[in-house]
Amino acid sequence: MARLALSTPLDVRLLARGLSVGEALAAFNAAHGEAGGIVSFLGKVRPDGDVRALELTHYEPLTLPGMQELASSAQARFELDGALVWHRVGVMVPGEAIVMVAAAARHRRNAFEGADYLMDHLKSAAWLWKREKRGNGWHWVEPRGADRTDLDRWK
Amino acid sequence: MARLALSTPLDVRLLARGLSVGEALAAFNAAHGEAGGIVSFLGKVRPDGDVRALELTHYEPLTLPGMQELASSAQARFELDGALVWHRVGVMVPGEAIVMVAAAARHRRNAFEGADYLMDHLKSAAWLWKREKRGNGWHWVEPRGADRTDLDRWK
Amino acid sequence: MGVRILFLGPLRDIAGEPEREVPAPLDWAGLLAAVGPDIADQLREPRVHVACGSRVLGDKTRLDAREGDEVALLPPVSGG
Amino acid sequence: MGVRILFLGPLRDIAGEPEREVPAPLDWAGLLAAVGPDIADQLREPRVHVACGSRVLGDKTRLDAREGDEVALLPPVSGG
Repeated sequence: MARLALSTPLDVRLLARGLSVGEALAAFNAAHGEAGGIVSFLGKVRPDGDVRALELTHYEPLTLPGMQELASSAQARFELDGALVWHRVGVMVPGEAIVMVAAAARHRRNAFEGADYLMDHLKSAAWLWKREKRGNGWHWVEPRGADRTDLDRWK
Repeated sequence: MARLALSTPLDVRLLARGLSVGEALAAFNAAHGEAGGIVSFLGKVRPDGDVRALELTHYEPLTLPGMQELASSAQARFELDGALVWHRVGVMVPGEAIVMVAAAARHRRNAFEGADYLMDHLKSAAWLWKREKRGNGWHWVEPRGADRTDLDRWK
Repeated sequence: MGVRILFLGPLRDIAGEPEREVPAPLDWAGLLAAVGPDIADQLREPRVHVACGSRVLGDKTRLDAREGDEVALLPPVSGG
Repeated sequence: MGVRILFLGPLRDIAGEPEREVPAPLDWAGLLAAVGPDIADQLREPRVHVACGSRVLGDKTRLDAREGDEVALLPPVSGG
């Protein structure tokens, strides 16, 4: 399998095209050979009801810098060996990956919490706006109350 | 990348040789196209102090059936679309994978909790015994109090 | 060249355009007047933020955009 | 062929061998006598389990192993 080159300890990307989750995890694992535990999360477009497509827009000057700060704060807080934070932008169809994060740490609890923290913040605190294409056109997705509650867990 | 054939919804294995984490996640992702979230955990031998190797022994008639029951209970409890539970046995060196689990679910919270639950139980409730080879020979690893506490979280 | 106002996410649909050019300088009152009543109502909500020159303003009512600045109007996010 | 006793994990080192063949039938008292005092001490600990015929006994003192059975002595686990 072709080996992706990752930057270490933090690899943060906004991707305009699809991502290969297997290659990403293999490269992250190789980049963190001394970690005891690696947790990854992959979020995909669900074929819910009549959702035909999903579009994520970002704001260049804020979105990626915000994700980089998030990765740094996760690394410091959970003593991570490293983190991968990748988010798709543009149009995606059901089954496609939207987001992938991974956290490497000495102990598994830190790796789990690091990945969980990254996702809760990407969901409600990253500069990204999502809309869905349904049978009757495009609709902006409102932030969910549950995402807000998830975020409050880390305060 | 060659596509692994996984059994669905549960793929439970004891592996006598190394595992390719990238291929495992890619295959699991492909097998669960409709899941909204997939969480994986990879545990590796840490190059701690003078640990040169690690050996895991199992008891054939109990170990794999016990892991299968564990996967089923995680699936039911967290409404998982599927789970992957792979554990190495035999001798491993630092950097090698010992265990990989993955959980696919509609929502990310369930996927995170499913993977976390699987790991806590593999650590303290699977029929596996671990010993480490240090500079002065082989030593059996005692169960850690923290593992016990982790397990109690699910009661 | 004035000040460029960017409408992000759902604000783009309300504005009917992704961006608008207005004369510099631009303060909070000027912004509310420039974007029309519907967007102005949104801007007054605490959960809608304003960035100027690539920085999110802690207090958006202190907006002070100069010639060439980009002012981004940021509604609540919905990522992941 | 009798009953085969298996020593798992660290019990193997205490026993000095991975398994031992003893005459059938084998009950709890017989097991304690057959394995020697060090292993017997371990077996009395609640966290050491006994399996017979591929099933972990809920009450190990009710062991009733017959001709051809395999009795596995299971010390505390340490996986992952």
